[in-house]
Amino acid sequence: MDKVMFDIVDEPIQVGELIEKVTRREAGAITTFLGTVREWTKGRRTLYLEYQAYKPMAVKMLEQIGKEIKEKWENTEVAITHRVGRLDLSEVAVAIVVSSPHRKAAYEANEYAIERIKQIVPIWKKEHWEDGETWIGDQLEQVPYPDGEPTKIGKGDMS
Amino acid sequence: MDKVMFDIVDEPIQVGELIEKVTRREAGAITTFLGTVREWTKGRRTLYLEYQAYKPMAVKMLEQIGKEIKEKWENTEVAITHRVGRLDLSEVAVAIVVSSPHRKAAYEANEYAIERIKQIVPIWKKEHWEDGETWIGDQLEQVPYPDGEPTKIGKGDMS
Amino acid sequence: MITVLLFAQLQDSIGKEQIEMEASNISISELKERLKSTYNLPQIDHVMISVNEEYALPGDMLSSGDVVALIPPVSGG
Amino acid sequence: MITVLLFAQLQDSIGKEQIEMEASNISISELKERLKSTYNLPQIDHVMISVNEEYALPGDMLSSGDVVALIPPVSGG
Repeated sequence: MDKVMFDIVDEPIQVGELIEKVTRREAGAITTFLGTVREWTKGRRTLYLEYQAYKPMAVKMLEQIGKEIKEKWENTEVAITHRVGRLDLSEVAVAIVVSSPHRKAAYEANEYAIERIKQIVPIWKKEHWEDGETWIGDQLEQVPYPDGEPTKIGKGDMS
Repeated sequence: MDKVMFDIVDEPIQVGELIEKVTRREAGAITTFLGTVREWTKGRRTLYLEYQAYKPMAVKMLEQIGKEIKEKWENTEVAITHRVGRLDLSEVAVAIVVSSPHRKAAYEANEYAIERIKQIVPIWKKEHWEDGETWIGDQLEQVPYPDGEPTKIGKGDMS
Repeated sequence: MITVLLFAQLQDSIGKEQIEMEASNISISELKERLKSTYNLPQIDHVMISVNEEYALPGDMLSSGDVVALIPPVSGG
Repeated sequence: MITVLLFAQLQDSIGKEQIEMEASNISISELKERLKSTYNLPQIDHVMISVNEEYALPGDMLSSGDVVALIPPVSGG
């Protein structure tokens, strides 16, 4: 396929273009997930976010997730774009689109993709709070490292 | 809310506009489902589809589904548009978008919406096959009525 | 007068989008029986009924001016 | 010579995007120990390592020319 299905970009994500990448006659269902910048997390206000990626490896890991999905769910097409740099409130950080003949696979594969992104793709989020900034260490286990070292461990807050 | 969140339209669905309707600072996740016209169903080729709706009631039922979702999943926003008339291959028949602070609810509520649409919204699909045409009677139970009366009952084929 | 709206295969079978019926104070079951005998509609047993855009039950009574719709199994999405 | 790439809080802590180290034929565990003693990096125990853009195991050996990345717990999505 000539289209770039897995990408890390600096510019705003064009969701329509991603959907076009997976649109095809065999598909009856296309699911999209957009991770957007949320203002409030457990009573703390976010002003903006900053994402950093180890780009070439992040693309490889997204490609691997795509491959895993094609093995697990027959006749699916997947495209994923993650944005890096500064993102303001409501902007799209990640877009995942999956097309499939049937809807069940499209939902399941899409949710699988976001879970795997949070496990293996080398991308990091820095929260710029109203009252400081924090690299988020691990969204699944929520281990923030506010000053470059682990200080507290909280319950997961998955967006 | 001034925006039309539940709609039946004759023109192609603009997915980006639907996503904008549910985008907000409280959301961290936006899921989209697109039901698209598939070419092949169990070895039978579709040339195009025709959808008919009992419009005012269909809009009411979509609104009811939105209400059910807001009751079941806290702090969600939902927008649904269904298209009617003739649809060619790969065109979008229905678009469902859900925004939520957290992703689990956005996936679950979205899937709930499409299941409910297939149960209660008065919209009918006529398959124009390569070798004839059929009003599809019930996608969940797959009871086609090829000549205006039930003739065979097959296993569900859910797209 | 009751208006009966037809859709999908029922519209194709009868060749009309709606029927006007001189009737009032009849139940939905009675309406169904009357339609079944007037038109060739064996599939009407599988059809849901709405009255003024809300789903209705077989025992519900109809009044003059009501808009009834015959809703065969739906297939949107 | 081995190149070590730094990201996120490690990049901020050390103040560099990458480090060049004179080393070859050492394991990833040994590299980690060396980085830990040279820099103030208590969190390195929680860090995954990639070699030439693939995740690697503590016992894997490094050769001159390898590009190693320290990958703290990821938080994309």
